[in-house]
Amino acid sequence: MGSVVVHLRFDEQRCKGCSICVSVCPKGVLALGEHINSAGYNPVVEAKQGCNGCGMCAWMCPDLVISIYKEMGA
Amino acid sequence: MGSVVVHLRFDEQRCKGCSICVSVCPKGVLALGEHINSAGYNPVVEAKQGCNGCGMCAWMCPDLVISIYKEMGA
Amino acid sequence: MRTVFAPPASLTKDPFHYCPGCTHGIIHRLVAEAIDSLDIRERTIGVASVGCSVLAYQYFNTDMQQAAHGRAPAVATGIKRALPGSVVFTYQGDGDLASIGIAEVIHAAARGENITVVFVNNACYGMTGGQLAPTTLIGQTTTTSPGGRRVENTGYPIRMAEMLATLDGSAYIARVSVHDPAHVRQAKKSIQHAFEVQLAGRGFSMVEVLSTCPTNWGQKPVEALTWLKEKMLPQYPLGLFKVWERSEVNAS
Amino acid sequence: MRTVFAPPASLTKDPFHYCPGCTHGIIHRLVAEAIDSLDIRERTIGVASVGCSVLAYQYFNTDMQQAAHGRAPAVATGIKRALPGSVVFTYQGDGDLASIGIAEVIHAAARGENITVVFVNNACYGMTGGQLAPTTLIGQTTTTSPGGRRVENTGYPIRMAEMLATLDGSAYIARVSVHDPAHVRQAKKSIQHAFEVQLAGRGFSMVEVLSTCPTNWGQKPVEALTWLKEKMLPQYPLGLFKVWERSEVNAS
Amino acid sequence: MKVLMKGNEALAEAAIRAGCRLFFGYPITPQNEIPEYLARRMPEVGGTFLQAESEVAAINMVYGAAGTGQRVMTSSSGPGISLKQEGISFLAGAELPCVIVNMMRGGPGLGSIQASQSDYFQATKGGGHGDYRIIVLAPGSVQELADMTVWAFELAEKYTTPVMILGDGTMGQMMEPVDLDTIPIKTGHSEFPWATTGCKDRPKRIINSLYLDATMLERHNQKLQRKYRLISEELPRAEAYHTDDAELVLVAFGTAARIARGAVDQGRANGLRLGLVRPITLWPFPGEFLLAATTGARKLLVVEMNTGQMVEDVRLVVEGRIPVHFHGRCGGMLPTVKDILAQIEEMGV
Amino acid sequence: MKVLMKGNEALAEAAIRAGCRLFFGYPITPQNEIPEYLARRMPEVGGTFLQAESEVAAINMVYGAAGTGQRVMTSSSGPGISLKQEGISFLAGAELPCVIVNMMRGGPGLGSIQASQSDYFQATKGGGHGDYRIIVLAPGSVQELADMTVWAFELAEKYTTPVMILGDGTMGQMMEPVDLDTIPIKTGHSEFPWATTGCKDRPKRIINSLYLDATMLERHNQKLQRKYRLISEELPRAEAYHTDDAELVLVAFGTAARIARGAVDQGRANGLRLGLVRPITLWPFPGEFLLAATTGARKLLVVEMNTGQMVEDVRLVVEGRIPVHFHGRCGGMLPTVKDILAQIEEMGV
Amino acid sequence: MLHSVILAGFGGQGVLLAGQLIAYAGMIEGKHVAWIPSYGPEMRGGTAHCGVSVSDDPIGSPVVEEPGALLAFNLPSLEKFEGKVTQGGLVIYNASLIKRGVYRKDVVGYPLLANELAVDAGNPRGTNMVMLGAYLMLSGATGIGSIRQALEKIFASKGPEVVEINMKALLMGWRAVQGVVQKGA
Amino acid sequence: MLHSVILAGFGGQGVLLAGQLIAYAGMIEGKHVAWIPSYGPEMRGGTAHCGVSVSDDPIGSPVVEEPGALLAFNLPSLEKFEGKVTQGGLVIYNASLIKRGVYRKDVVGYPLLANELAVDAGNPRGTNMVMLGAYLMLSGATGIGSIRQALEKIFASKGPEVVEINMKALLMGWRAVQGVVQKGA
Ligand SMILES: Cc1ncc(C[n+]2csc(CCOP(=O)(O)OP(=O)(O)O)c2C)c(N)n1
Ligand SMILES: Cc1ncc(C[n+]2csc(CCOP(=O)(O)OP(=O)(O)O)c2C)c(N)n1
Ligand code: SF4
Ligand code: SF4
Ligand code: SF4
Ligand code: SF4
Ligand code: SF4
Ligand code: SF4
Ligand SMILES: [Mg+2]
Ligand SMILES: [Mg+2]
Repeated sequence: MGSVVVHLRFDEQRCKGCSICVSVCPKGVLALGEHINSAGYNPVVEAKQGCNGCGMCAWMCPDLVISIYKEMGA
Repeated sequence: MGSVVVHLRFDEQRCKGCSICVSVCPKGVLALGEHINSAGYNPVVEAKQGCNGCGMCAWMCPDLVISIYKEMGA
Repeated sequence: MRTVFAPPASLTKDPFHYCPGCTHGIIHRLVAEAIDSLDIRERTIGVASVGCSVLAYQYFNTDMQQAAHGRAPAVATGIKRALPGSVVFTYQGDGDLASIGIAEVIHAAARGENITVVFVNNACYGMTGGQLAPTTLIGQTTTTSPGGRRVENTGYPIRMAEMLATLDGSAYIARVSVHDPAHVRQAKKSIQHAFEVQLAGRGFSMVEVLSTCPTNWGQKPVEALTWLKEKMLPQYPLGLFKVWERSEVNAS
Repeated sequence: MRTVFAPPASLTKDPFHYCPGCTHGIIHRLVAEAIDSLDIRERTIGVASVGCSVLAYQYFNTDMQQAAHGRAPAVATGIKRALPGSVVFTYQGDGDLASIGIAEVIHAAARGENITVVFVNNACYGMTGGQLAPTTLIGQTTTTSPGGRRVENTGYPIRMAEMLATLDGSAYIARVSVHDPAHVRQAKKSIQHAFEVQLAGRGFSMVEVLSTCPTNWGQKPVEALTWLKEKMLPQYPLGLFKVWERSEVNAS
Repeated sequence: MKVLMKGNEALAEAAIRAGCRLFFGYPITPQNEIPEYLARRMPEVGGTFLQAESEVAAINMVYGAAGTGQRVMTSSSGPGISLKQEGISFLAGAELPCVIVNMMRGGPGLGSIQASQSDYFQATKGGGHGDYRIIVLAPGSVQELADMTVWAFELAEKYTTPVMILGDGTMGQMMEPVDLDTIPIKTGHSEFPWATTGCKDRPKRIINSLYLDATMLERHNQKLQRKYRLISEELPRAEAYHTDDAELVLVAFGTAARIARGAVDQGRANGLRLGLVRPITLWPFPGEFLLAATTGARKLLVVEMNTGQMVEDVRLVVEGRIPVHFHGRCGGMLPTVKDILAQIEEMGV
Repeated sequence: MKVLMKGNEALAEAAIRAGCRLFFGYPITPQNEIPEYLARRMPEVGGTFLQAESEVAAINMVYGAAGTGQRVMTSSSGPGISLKQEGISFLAGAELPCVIVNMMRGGPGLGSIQASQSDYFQATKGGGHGDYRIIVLAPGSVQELADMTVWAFELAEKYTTPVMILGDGTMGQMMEPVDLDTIPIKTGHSEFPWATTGCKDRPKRIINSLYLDATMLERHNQKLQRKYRLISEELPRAEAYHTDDAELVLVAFGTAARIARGAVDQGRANGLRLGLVRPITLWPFPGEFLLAATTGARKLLVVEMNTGQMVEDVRLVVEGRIPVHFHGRCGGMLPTVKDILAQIEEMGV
Repeated sequence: MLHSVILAGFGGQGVLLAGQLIAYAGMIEGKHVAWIPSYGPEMRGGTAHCGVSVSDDPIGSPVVEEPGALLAFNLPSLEKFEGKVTQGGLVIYNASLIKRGVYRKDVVGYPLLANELAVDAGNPRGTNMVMLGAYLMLSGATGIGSIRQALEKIFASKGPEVVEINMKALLMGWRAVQGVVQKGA
Repeated sequence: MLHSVILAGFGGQGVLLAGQLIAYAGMIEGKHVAWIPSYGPEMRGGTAHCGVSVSDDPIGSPVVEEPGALLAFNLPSLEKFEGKVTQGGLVIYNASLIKRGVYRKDVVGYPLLANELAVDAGNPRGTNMVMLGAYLMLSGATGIGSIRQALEKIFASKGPEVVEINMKALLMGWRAVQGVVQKGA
């Protein structure tokens, strides 16, 4: 018990690259990707490690792009 | 100088016999007449002496029936 | 001979069509007296609304427009914007102003539209036969609330003066009554003051006048005055809800 | 694996058509989450209004009606009177609710209509290209106030929450914002509470949600959040303007 | 059992018998007896009478309630019906059934409160925006007003469309014997596959008139037009009176038709071969019926309480084959048998 | 000097040149460029632009302002125009001049925001209550839209009546070269003996549409009808294109007429003897013009962006003497030259 | 046989009710009937009138253009409707309020001191019943028994005294013209 | 001679402005012109397009049904309008975003790396001008000089630099297809 793994999942085609999640993430985990999704936007990506699962990004995302799951580590 | 004569004038055809003036006169001067005016109402009359010119009747008359004039007596 | 009391010049000679004892007549006179006092008859344009007072356009001896039901404040806005130098007032019943026309009066107030609204609250729709108004009291019987107004079906009376006073654009909001001579005198002052606010360019002014409808209340005229006093005043407290201070104007 | 965050069941899978960063999306989610929490999806009927959120009928996974501009509270009234056991909410913008539809929302509140109104105030008409709304701030530039909103022409912003709170029929009136995670959380609570008030049969509940319109404000989404916080909050203070106490219900 | 009733009240009671349990209205003369009657009756039958803040609100309450699949009605006159036009267009667009009563009065503007038929165009050609039609029924007596109210609800549901009962002040105010017992009492509501009632155990439903994509809206319009064509085939109804041997056929609806019938009677008493066609459905207009009933006629005389509106529909039907004359009173004045006969004499039958 | 301008903007600027200093409106696509343009321009010329709280308020502000004798305008589309119907009836009843713009979009209900001509009936037959008519003008190009705006104000004052400019989304959104310099600049207002401006040195005046006495209202209606007859005699206007030798004449207005003209050109290039009549005044409908221009025609084809509304007026004119066909698109879809020619081929000219 | 009558007077004089009673009674007798009122905004001092048709055959126009009889409760009503009465028709007028006679020579006028008769009947507000009684006597439009039945229906909730007091006034009117007719005869 | 063209792309790619420039330039050259946009609710992610007609004769239908040319700024636009182009017409498409060629055999397709060319021109937002330049080169609908005049009119308030930077992008597009044409020739 003890360690917790946080999984972020992005519904990338919904992302509009608005950067709100990027701006609220306390860990600086998120960034906009270089590629373009089918709607013509640069979607969000997990640019670095360190997500603590605080959920702020998902709370603020207007487009329901982000889902967060926690896995209890061994 | 000294005595004051109050003249009440009734625009009788406008009167609808609502009795409001009668009810507010502090001197009990007014009453509804027996006859019927052209609109089919019993119009107000000056039933007794004693008008002090307070104006309450005119203030409350909804139909602008009553005008009041004061004459300064000798 | 000194005139203690005579009809104001801002009324025509036409006899009113109102029911016996209906206080619409008193309120007409007060408005006309205010116009006389301020000597603005020749630049005043009044707006009659739809209700028992629809024929107000015949009675006020000023230029008049007759507006669609509830829309008098919009019509007044059109007039005032076209002729900013004119004095514009509306004369509206509670069905007209508080029901169908509530949007127009609120927005005129919010805009600070420089007009004066005379709002005659008689707790029912007089002209159409005494139906429920938004201002009808709880328990009051009307032709569309035959068992008395019930909260569960139609909610609560609206206090327009209080509501409009919350708006930044309203400059003068008062509620007065005409159920006895003293209150009539107070009402006159208030109406005149409302016009003064307009003349000073301060924005929206409204005087809510509690009024009787003997016919639809099913009461004798004198009884109706008492009913107004006893039943309406508790629900509709008199007073100033928004006051324009002269000093403010001087300061600005 | 525990789900920390996933889309609510009361939203369909359709992607929103809103502009990037438009907080309509957040508010949709909060409403859906409240419906999920209270497990009322299957008896909820939502009313979409006319504004950018006109397609809300596609997004909420409940029965939906699309109402004419401003009339959502009247439509909701029709639904609720027909189906008193249902849960009925409207989702309206500030043009829709505070301008053309102000009569309908005020009267729904005055009647104590047992519905919930979600009122999205973004200080402009989003859908039609950013015109002035009654909620537009003084000085704010819009397509119909190109030099900034001027008091002399259009008066003052209307604070709907404060105004509706003056009505006896309103049971719960709050103003919240979604400009940062803490406020989003607060907004969620408030919206859920509004539905609870309806479920308790207490009458009219409304949550005014301050929202952004990056497109028409001409700002980046993140800038818009800041503008909301800095400019809108002073004009539209957050808080509870009418609070329904549970104890009251128990008492009655 | 026959009772003596005002048209407005008979209509209101018939609505109750037809299962209407929701009424949203706003006072206006000359239809106030409808809301006033229902304000008394609805609570007795567990229904809702609600006086809306305006006609605009009322028609939108109708929209909401109609969307749940329940029977709902509103009534008004002149200015109030104008205010409802946006809502009527929405109801037609969203294909919702409901009954709208217009007890016509004189216009334009505030006009007067006396009976008139001046809203024929508004009712039949669509006073609201967009390509839509509503069914318009014109009652000819208090009994028919009652029966027609029931029929209106049935048609509204059958064709999922608003139905307007186009009466007038006289029709609403007049008293005649009426037997309401013949109207079966409907209780409960029909189930509709489109009604928004909460999505328990089924997919969500949407009541809507928006089609942002023009191709979709065109398709929707075409669907509406197919429905309107169907109605135009199935529904037209009219009544013929002494048309068999008539040389001159009067065409009139509602109160004007009553008066015209009086003129036919009196004219026939004077030896004139007069007949009458009374359209009962104004939209769809009973064109074929009119054609059939006037094959032998040499002249038509349309009688209306307006300045000549239905006359256009009559002319569209006869297409110049028979001269179409017009006799009209307006502003609240009623035609008289005498004047009609005088005009007929002048025309020379 | 010619400039490239959107129809909506050209209209707005023309109104300014015509001396209109009062505009009351409410946003709705596809006419938003009108209020937005005037929000900028009115302050520059000392005029008033006011966004009303609703279309209902806007039309009633127009009423108030028109009553002072000043030039005033409002604009809207579909649902907004429906909401204005009560007000329009009041304006007509009180005989007030004003200009109302409807840039039509698809309906019914919320419909779509794409161009359509689905409000022809509403505009020409009276969407409001009561027996009234308003003058309805249909622009065919951006230049004409500008010129027509000036004309609309003149007609409104000449006949003391509301005038509607019935454009559509395409007409309002399209850009064409337009010369506004040809429009003389009007400043100040005309004096009218009915305007309520304050009763200094004259008897009071009243703006009103109420006539409680039916005989008075009938008299008022008769006065209105006399005016409408006068307008019907003096005003009808239409444009004929290649009708002289045309075997088949298209009849279309506004944007549909532009497309129809394209069809005439292309059809003629293919050897078809096509012509076009474009009604410029929709009410009064230019019936005599149409008759005169179609004496040689064997068939008529009415082209509309609706499900067939003007077709009724055309049929009323030709009274069955020439077969009247219809080609329509709706819901925001535009007819195409190709489809029109295909239908013509099918009809066989 | 068609009986058509116009009843006209001040608002408040009960003309609409009196007309309804005729229609109701006619209906009770199995005849075709129609009643049609004037209606106005709810403001006093106005005049009110109604037209009633009672007929053995279906009624065409419910609008009473040329009444067989006029019941004029006040002067404006007489002035307004006298000219419309059919040749040889009846004009019953309330002589308590109307100080002139009937101008037309081709109709039969019956002055009735209706106010006084109502007072005599112990029912000062029963002027309408007095006038109605006179009309029924002179026209035979309906029987008195069916009027009583109609009164019982309409005043069901108000109790039998109300019916009696109205019947009393009605009979007062009936008898008053009975006298005149007999004298005249 | 009639030039008709449809310009189509994402909202924000400047297709409407590019179309207006053609119309404006045509007007400056004394031709008959019409510009007609698609318009939609103010919501992003939508597509925008406009049709332009430039002609020596008065323009009948301003609606461009069968354009002589298509400027497709993205894939949805190409898909939507490719089929409408008249036989033998031009299809200029933004190959930076569109990864396929033109399907039709009876039109001439010109891929243009418009985004890259705009960046090269120092005006990354000038994709529309690049496409426009290519179109003018290939069609000769209007001269480049009148486009400059049009730009000067439209950007009068923004100053001459804005005109220059746009002209630069335009010329970039012009030259790009000039090369292709010459190569192809
Ligand atoms: C649009 C419209 N709806 C309804 C009416 C009918 N109407 C006339 S007066 C009135 C009510 C008036 O009541 P209120 O404003 O309270 O005035 P009051 O008669 O009591 O003085 C109504 C509903 C109308 N003329 N127009
Ligand atoms: C009767 C009517 N008037 C105008 C419109 C046009 N219209 C559509 S949305 C809108 C404004 C919406 O603004 P708001 O309610 O603030 O919503 P937002 O788009 O800002 O979320 C308007 C005026 C309409 N559809 N119907
Ligand atoms: S859950 Fe928190 S830490 Fe993780 S990405 Fe989102 S905001 Fe950053
Ligand atoms: S994930 Fe959501 S918040 Fe983040 S950029 Fe994409 S749309 Fe914006
Ligand atoms: S003036 Fe005063 S005292 Fe005289 S009658 Fe009137 S109320 Fe009475
Ligand atoms: S004078 Fe005036 S207050 Fe007195 S009874 Fe007559 S109308 Fe009423
Ligand atoms: S009905 Fe009432 S408000 Fe109207 S005049 Fe009569 S008493 Fe006054
Ligand atoms: S226009 Fe404004 S409110 Fe509408 S979707 Fe875009 S950002 Fe949101
Ligand atoms: Mg009232
Ligand atoms: Mg908004």
